[in-house]
Parts: sequence; C-alpha cells; structure tokens
Amino acid sequence: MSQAFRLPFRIWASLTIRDRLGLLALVMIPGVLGGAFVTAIGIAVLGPSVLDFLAANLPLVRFFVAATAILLLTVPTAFVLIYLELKVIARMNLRVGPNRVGPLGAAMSVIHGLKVLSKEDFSPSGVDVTVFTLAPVVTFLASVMTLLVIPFAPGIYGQDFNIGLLYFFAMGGLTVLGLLMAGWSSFNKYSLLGGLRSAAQIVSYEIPLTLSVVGVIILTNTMSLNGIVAAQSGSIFDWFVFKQPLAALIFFIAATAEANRTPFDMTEADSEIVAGFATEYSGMRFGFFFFAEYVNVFIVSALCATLFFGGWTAPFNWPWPATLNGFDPYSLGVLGWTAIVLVLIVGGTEVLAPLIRLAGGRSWDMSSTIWMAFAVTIVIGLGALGALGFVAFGWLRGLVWFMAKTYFFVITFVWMRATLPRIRVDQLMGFAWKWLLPASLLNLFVTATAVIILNR
Amino acid sequence: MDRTLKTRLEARLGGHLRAPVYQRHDETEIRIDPGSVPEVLQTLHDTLDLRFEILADLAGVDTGEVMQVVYHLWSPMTTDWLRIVVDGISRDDPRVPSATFLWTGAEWLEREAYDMFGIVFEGNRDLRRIFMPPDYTSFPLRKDFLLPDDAARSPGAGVRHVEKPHVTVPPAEPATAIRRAPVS
Amino acid sequence: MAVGDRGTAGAGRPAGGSASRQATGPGATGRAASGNAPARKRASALTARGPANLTAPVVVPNTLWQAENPLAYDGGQPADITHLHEFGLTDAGRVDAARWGALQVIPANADYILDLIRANSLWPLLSGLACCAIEMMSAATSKNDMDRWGMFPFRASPRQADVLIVAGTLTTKMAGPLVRLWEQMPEPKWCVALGDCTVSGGRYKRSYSAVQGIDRVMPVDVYIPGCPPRPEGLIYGMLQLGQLVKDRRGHWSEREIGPTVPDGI
Amino acid sequence: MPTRPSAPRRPNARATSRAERPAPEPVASADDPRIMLDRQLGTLYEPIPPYPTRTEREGEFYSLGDGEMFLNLGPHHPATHGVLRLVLKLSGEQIVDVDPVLGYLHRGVEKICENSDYYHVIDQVDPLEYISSLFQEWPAVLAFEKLMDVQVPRRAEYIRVLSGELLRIASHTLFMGFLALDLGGLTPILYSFIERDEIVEMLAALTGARMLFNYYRIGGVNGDLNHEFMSRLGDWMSRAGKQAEANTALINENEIFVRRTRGAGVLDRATALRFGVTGGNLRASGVPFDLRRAHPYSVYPELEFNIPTRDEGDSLARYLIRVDEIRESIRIIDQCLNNMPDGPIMAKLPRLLRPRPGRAWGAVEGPRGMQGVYAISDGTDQPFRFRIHDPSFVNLQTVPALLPGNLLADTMATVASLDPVMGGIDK
Repeated sequence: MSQAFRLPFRIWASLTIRDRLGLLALVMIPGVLGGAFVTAIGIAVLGPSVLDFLAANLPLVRFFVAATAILLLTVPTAFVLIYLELKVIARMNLRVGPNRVGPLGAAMSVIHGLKVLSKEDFSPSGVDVTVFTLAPVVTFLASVMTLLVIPFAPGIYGQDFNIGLLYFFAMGGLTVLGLLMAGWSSFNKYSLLGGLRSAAQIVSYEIPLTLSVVGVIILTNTMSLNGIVAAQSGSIFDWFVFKQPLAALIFFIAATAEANRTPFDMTEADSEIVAGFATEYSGMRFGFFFFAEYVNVFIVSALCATLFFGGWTAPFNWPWPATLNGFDPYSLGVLGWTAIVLVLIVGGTEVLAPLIRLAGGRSWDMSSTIWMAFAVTIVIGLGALGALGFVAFGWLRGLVWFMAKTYFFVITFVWMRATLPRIRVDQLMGFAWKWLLPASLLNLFVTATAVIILNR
Repeated sequence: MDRTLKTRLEARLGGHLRAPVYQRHDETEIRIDPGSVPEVLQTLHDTLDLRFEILADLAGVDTGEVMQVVYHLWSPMTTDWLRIVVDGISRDDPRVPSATFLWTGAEWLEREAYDMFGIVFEGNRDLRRIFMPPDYTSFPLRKDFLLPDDAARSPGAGVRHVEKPHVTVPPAEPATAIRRAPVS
Repeated sequence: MAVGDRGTAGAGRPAGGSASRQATGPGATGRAASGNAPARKRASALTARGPANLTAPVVVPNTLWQAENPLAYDGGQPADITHLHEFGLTDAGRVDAARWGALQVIPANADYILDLIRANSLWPLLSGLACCAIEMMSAATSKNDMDRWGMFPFRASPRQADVLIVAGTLTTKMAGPLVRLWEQMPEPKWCVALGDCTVSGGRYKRSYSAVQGIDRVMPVDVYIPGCPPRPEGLIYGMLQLGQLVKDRRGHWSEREIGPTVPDGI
Repeated sequence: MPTRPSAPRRPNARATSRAERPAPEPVASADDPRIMLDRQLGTLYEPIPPYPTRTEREGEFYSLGDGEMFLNLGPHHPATHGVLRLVLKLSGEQIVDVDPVLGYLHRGVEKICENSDYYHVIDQVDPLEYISSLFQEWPAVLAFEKLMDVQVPRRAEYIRVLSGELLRIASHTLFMGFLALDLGGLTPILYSFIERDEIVEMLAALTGARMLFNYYRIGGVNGDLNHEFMSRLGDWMSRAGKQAEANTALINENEIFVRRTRGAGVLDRATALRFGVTGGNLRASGVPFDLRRAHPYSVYPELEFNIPTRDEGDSLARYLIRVDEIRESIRIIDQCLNNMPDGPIMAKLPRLLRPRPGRAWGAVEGPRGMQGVYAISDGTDQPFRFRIHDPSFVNLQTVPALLPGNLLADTMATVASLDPVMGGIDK
C-alpha cells in the first residue's frame, strides 16, 4: 500500500524540470478549459439571481471588497515605509543608504521582506508554542483592521461606522494584546520585560489619546471619520488643528507612544532589552511584527491627517469644477479612453521622433530614437492623464491630498527616530499621567465650555 | 627622587621596614613583611605628611622562590611614586592581609592577583576567579606555568584548555627555565 | 581572503586540509587527534569511509611538539564543544526545509532567486568581541557605508541575524556563549572570521586562554585577515560572502568544523 | 514566567575538601541560580563541572528574595561595549544588585609579554586599550626607559604628546557617541565615527596603522612627522573646534539626554577615592587628579592647559568633562605644533636590549585614567614580570556601587558614562 502510495512521488522526482512543466501543462489545459465551460454555463444559468443577490446587499459586498483590498495593500505600504525610513535616516546620518538593489535601492525593503519570509521558521525550546505562534498574527491583524474605517478619499473607505473612532481605538488597543502574548510566551526575560513595558505604556497612553479626540467629537457631533472629514471641508482654516491645537499636539505625542516609536520605543529598546518582545522571534514571525510596526506608523499618521488636518480635503477651495465645463470624463467610456490613449501615444511618438533625431544628431540610430520618443510620450501622456484625472475625478484629488498629508507625518516620525534619544520608563509614565492627561482634560473642558457658550 | 620622603618613611615606619628604603628615578621603594601590611598602609594613608591617598596599583609577583605583592601609591605630598614590596610570601601557601579595609578598589585587584598567582588575601570578602572560568584550577602567571613554544603545534590547542589542579610542587626542574629574580 | 568552502577545492582552501582530513578519523565525535597517539588515529582513519569524513575536523596530528610541562599546559585535549559534529553526522541538518522557510511550496528551480535575495540582504549580528569590533562599526558608519549592500541594520538578537561576524579574539571562556549564539541563529546563516585572532589565533598563538582560530569551534565561510582589517576589508569580505551565497554554498550542516588553516601558520 | 526544571547538579568534590574559607550553606541543587544562569548563557554543557567554594559576596548575591529575578546582560549584549557580562538582580525593573563577570576577553597578554622581548612587548600591549592604543604603549616605553636610563629626545616627546592628544580626542568623541547610542540616539555615534575616522586616518599616515599603531619605541618614536600627516592635521585643525562644538551641540541641549544623565549614577568624592577611580570619572567627582599635572611625565610641564573638574559626579558631569578635555587637547596640539623642536626622534640604543636588573613603574594619563606598567628586569632580553594596570578595570569596579536603586534603562547609560574598554579590563 505504502509503496503504491509513494509511486507517483517517485515518478515525479525522477522527472526533469521540463518534463514536470509539460506534465503540469497536460494536466492543466483540460482543467482550465473545463472550468471555463462550467463557469460559462453557471453564469448563463445563475447569473441574474447572483446579480440580484449582490445588488440586494451591496454594503456586504463592498465590505468584503474593501477588506480584501486593504489586506492586499498593507504589505506594500509597509515596504514603502521601510524603504523611506532606510533612506531618510541614512541621509540624516550623512550616509548613502541602500543603493544597490533596484533604482536608488528602492527594492531593498522588498528584498529584506522576502529574505525574512524565507528564513527558517521555528519556535525555540521552552516557549508556549500556541501563544508564541498567535502573537504576531494578533498584532498584525489588530493594526490592519484599523485601516478599515480610515477614509482615504471621498467614497474610498472600508466601512463607514457611526462609531468609527471608537472602533479605531478598540482595535488599536488590541495591539498590546499581541505584544503581551509575545513577551509572555517566548521563554525569555528580555521578552517579558518588553511585553510588560508595552502593556504599561500603551494602556497609559490610550487615555490621553482618546481624551484628546473628544474635543473633536464635541465639535462635530459624530464619531464617524467621514463625518469628521466632511466637517473640515472648505478652506485650510476649517481644519481642527486650528480649532484644537492642544488636542492635536497631545494626539501626536500619544500616537507616537501608541506606535512604539522613538522616543517612546521602550518595547524594543535595543540598548536595554535586546529586541524586546521580538527577541525570540525569527523568520516570518518576526516579519509580522516588523510590518505591524510600520503599518502602525502609517495608520497613526493617517489618523492625524484625518482628525486634525482635514483628511482628504484640499487646503483651499478647488477652483475648477469637477467636470470640465460640461465635459464629463465618464461619458467617453472605456473604448473612448482607449482610443484617445492610443492616438496620443502613436501621435506623440510620430511627433517626437524627428525632434529627438534632430537633437541627438548622428549619435542616435533609428530604433533608439523611436524608443526614446515612445518613452517620452508615455511619460508625458501619463502626466497629462494624471493631471486630467486630478482635475476631473474628486476621489483621485482626495487620495493625493490624503497621501501627501499622511506621508508628511510619516517622515516626521522618521525624523524623530533619527534625532531623539530614548526616554526612561518612569519618565514615560510620569509624562503620560502628570502632563498629557491634565492637558487633555483641560482641552476637553475648554472645548465643552466654548461650545455651550457659543450655542447659547 | 625625593630625599625627604626617605627620612619621613624611616621615621614613621622604621620598625616595619625589612630593607633600607631604595630610591631610583622618581620611585621610592620599601620592603615589608606580610604581617605588617595593614598598619603600614594605614599609616601611609592617614599620616598628615605622607597622605598616600590613591592606590595606583596592586600587583602580584612570582620570583620563582617566593611570592611578592607590590603596591604603588600616589601622594600629593611628594613627587615620587611609593612602591611597597610585600616580600617573603611562601609559594606553597601564599597569604597576605587584604587592603580592602582601606581601599575598596583593591578588591578586584586582589581578585586578579588571586586568579593569576593564587595569592590568598585574607579579609577580601569576594576572593574568587575574576578572569579565568570558575572551574579553572591553575594559576597562569606563576613561573612554573609555562607557555608552549608554539601553541599552534599542539593539537586542538585552546579550544578548551583543560588543566590539572595546581598541586604545590617544589620549584620545578632546572630543565624548565625558571629565571631567577634580580632580588629575592 | 580565504573562502572556506567545505573542502571542494576552492579559493584559499589550504592543500594540507584535505590530506589531513584523510589522516584524521571520523573521530567519532569529530574530536581532534590526540598528540599522544597519532599512529592509532591514522589507522582508524584509513579504515573509516563514508560521509563521516565530511564532518570530521581538519586537525594536523601533533608529532613534533610535546608539552614541556604537562602539568602546566596540557595539549592534545579534544574540544568539548562537539555537538555540531554530532549534528552534522546525523542527516537532520540536511533537510532542505531550513533552506526554504515559509516558501516550501515554490519549486526547487526558484532556488537561485532566493539565493540572490539572501545575498542582497545579509543582516549581521551586532556582536563585537574585541578590537575588530570598532572597525566593524566603522564599516557600518558614514564613511564606508555597509548599508549600501543591505548589510544593515545590525540585529541585536541572533534570532533575526543572518551573518555572524566574529570580530576579535575568541577566548576559551567566550567560546561557549559564541557557539550558543551561532546555534540560536536560524538557517540559512553564515559566519565571517574578522581579524587574525579569529582566523588562526594571530598574535595570541602562544596564549593560554585564546582559541587558535574560531574554525575549531564553528564553521567559517569567509576569513578576513588583518590586525585589524580595514573597514574596506570587511566590506570586501562581505561581498565575497554574497558571491558565496549566490553560488549556493555555505550551509553549516554541510560544512565541517576544524581548522581549515594549516597549523604551521 | 514558565519555570524549566534544571538537571540535578553533579556532586561537588572540591567544595568539601576546601575547608579553609568558611562557605555559607549551599543553595538547593535543583535551583542553584548560577546553574540556571549558565544554562541560559550556555557557557557550560552538561555535565556541569563543580564550582569552587562560594565566597561571602557570592553567597549574598546569588540568593533571591521574593519578587526578585536575575537578568544576564551579556557577554553578548548590544550595549555592553564588548563582552562584559553584568548579572543583574532585579525587582521589577529596579536594580537590586549587580555582579559584573569579567574575563571573556582575557588573552593572557601579561604572560605573553613576559615571554617576548622588549621590542615585541610594545606591540603586544597594543590591543588592550584598543580605542586609544598609544596610551597603552606609552607607560610601557616609560617604564622601559626608566629601566635602561634612556634619555628621550625632545622632538620625540613632542611627537608623542601630539599623537597622544589626537588619540585622546578620538577616544572622547567615540565616548560621546557610545553614550548617546546607549541612550537610544542613533545619529551621534555616526558623527563621532566620522571624526574618529579622520583622526585615525591621520595617525595611519604617521604610524602606518589605523588602530593598533606600534609607534612608540624605547627612547623615541618610530617615524618622524611626514607631509601627509601634517597636511591632514592642518586640514583637521582648521575646523576641529567647530566640529567638536557641533557634535556636542547635538546632545548637549537635548532635553531627553540631560534628563536621562543628570543625577544618574552619582559617584561622590570619597567613594571615588576609595575605589581608586582615576581619569575623567574622578575629575567629574571633584578631585583634580590628572597625571599630566599631578606627576608630570613628558613635556607636559612645558605646555599650558587646564584640568577641568566638576562636582556633581553623575553621568552628565562625566560627559561634560570629556567635552572640556577635547577643547584642552586641541589647545595642547596647537602648542605642540607651534614649538615643535628639531632634532633626532630616537635615542641611540643597542639592537638587543638587556637592561640591568631592576624595577620600574611608569604611568601616564590616558583618556580613561591612569595607565600604568610595572616592569621587572632580570638582566635578560625579556621582562621578568610585566604588570599592566588599566584604568577601566578600576572604574568598572564602581558599577555595583552606582547601579543599585536605578532602573534597568540606566544600566547601560551609567556603564557607558564610565567609558570602559573590555580589552584593557580583561587583559
């Protein structure tokens, strides 16, 4: 029996690579064809009812789509942030930073990620394996799920809870659970210290973080982030950073501590507790923590931009109407846009090639001239399309503004990391309880009083 | 060299000196017995015209026949280094009173001397190996602890230097080149 | 720059190594040949064949030197750190899972891409033993920036490091902790011997407490001589290591432990 | 924290036989903390060899109160400046007691020096003080010159002072960087290394090596000032002061840095003297003890410079002392360049040195304190006894007195402010 069971594997092992690929193709082509046939039949038969079902509960569909998109976009975001940090800190250190892999070393963070992914995956002796395995997942998911309520642009958000802010803080609070699990489960005193530090730190900074936002909630009468952004639409002076400066400051400080960033990176203090809660983690388990940290940075920056800096709203009233003097970009449809793009590319190449030939003189042969013209056309065309879309589509405009504000805060975090030393644990706690909490209470009191007086 | 220091020393601790005060360059050297270490150090430290406050160094010396413990002291009252040679310590059972009652900093220096020479400082509350592993049993800087001519020739050298317990051997054979000390 | 590549005749591999490996037996736990009875060891070695020879150490048996005072210096004692040999004798280390990590599903001809990835992100372990550590830091700082090749950040925890740069003299007291560090690093991992003391004992050949070359206690991929080598030397060695990784060499379960440097040096 | 059963301890034969020192009753073998420490550290593999009898201090340290735990810092730790191992007894994050364990870098240099001749000794002592190795050669050549009654040419003395002060600046700059790094700041260490690299490249032009310059000779120095060194030196001196100001300004006004270091690890005057602390750590405690003035040894009497002292004795004071000493060193370098005499750089010496039997003690003021060498000659070409006194060894001894009561985070800051170099400590 076992021999018969092993036989296919032996055959497979005896084949060469080309034979294996051929065999795979032989198996897959009929499979694909049959699958396509069955799908066609299924669509023909069940199509209408499925469409009705989807149309019936659209929010559910939207939710699933958004969740999938967020899960897919999280890791690339982390990669971008890691590369940003590598380069910016390197420049601040008068170094060059990664510049060998990819243009300007842009692929370095991806390479790091893949390498971490391919390291040996094991749990050391003495650890509580279940908790040890679950901890990175909890941390990562807790930070990813908070992305669900952030409005990236008008109409582009995962879910618009009316308690979105509450949901955000609840999910953010779950992060400490993962860190605590990691610190406890890995049989290591450094990890234990790191986990407990993170617990104390995050728990005590949750309070000023939440209290500093209450002022905004009072002003807007809503906890939905879309509502808060909508309340700030208009000119730059409608942003809450001007109405609630103290709250903005408190929120930024507390958010830094919430994301475990310097100068509050007690939990992975290199020079004190070796790597904190992640000391015993290797391979992809460590990678999860690694990504979660940077996703946290992104989320915190995004929330800063959303709450106090107007989210996706432009800092000034956009002069042009969303539709260009009656021309509706949607009216052309896909075919129209494709035709336009083709004509632009071909025509641009035709126009540019002689110019480049003239400019380059004899140094350019024909093929390189045409390729050059093509590339230049593509660049110009993409820029033009981007500008058109920026003018025409409100969501693209909002996305651009939102990302600009978010990455401003991301770079601020990186800057702080390169500059500031780390503060001690007791100073951390004292700062939270002696300064931030009274300040946030004062801010709340002043705001409430002002609202009552002005409404009367 | 400071001639007045010589007279001061002879005046203060004449009874303890087992050899005439010896001066060369900027160093003044006295030789005492192990028994008289505490009062000599106390006198040197407390007397107003000596005031040797800073313990510069504490070294053990193995002359081949006897052990020595050498203190170097610094004082603001003189331009000389004072060297105290505690002489005549037996190699088989070397024992010296500790100086930690006066200088806490002597503790590790004495630990080092114990680690390298096996000199037992009575009164040191933490006299254990400081450099070699705790289960190490021989004393490297003794003169009967010879380095190999070429350690590289010895197979597996150095990976874990397994040593025999230090039995109190008589001064080793003339074949093992113990160089006689200039003074004894 | 000597690149120890597991005995496949390669750069810097001394010719004496393979011959002496024949001379040394399976050495049951890969122990060094004792200087007292070299002849017996040879006989047993000639009878022994098979994969054991791959993991046997390369130790030139001592026929010339006798301890002048065996009471004081007892040469010829075997290493008591032999678990790496025992692990190598088993096939446990030869499982390719360690090589694959979470990417077990990818067919084996994607291996080269993995090696390219690994060669381009070698995270060193932040562990300095002695003088060379300063030059190691200097190689990571602004003037000559190792980060350009992705050899940064220096990880503080061995669980997340790829390369163990042994920078400085390894003493017998530190040998145990260092081997423990090496074992705590996850596969695939590489070891770089930085400086004369780690390559062959260097100026401490005659010391009573220094390990005569770290390849007596752990496998080494790249040897960087110099006392200390300049930071450029370290960077060159790390680039050599990257080449060695691309060539899909240097997995310690396939490497033998023992001095790959002839003892005469 | 999950507890792991530890293997039973092997019966200890020697502990019973050694009756001379009274030992406290041994801890139950099941949970001997030292065994558990060694298991975590991995220094020993089974079977655990027997320990010698425990001393009084060991007995009081390796016994846990309730709510206390041991924590191993090192020998591999990102911030222990080498292979220092600190066994901390913690309650929560507060340090109850510290037991430094040394010897992980013990290379037996003294024994090697006693077996190599006088020329090689100077090369052998280099790696001890590996951040500023010239200050390890200086006392050796000083002691040997006393042994041989050699008169060093004045130009050689000036060159020694010049190179030494340059290296003192490099060492202090690195100290600042390391202190900031242990406090969590990433950038200052890189700026410090830029400065240090300039200086060591300059010295490499003079001596031929970047770190282990084998430069000082008995009766002089190895090579005369050359053009590349002088040009690099002039280039560097033109902005040395500004550069030092810039590097220090990066952390001096930093609120976090000041709050972390002020009042941390206070070492008062009496304790410092009792411990025999020397160097900047002693001057930070208010004792103006600097061998360059207290026991002048080279051409320092001809040079004018101040001995900065402070009274606080905390980490911040130890840091600021270094900052001031950098300025003073720049002054000294300026004077050396101004009145650098002409003449030979080596005294006439035989090829094979056989000094008359005698004893000599040479001590200089290194960046970390008093570097001393006690050499005994027996008439052969090798020193009969070569004793190296290292300041870091004595300064580190104050750690058990400084740390208790502080937090875990202060450990590295305090140790870094003492500026130890493990090569010198472990010899």
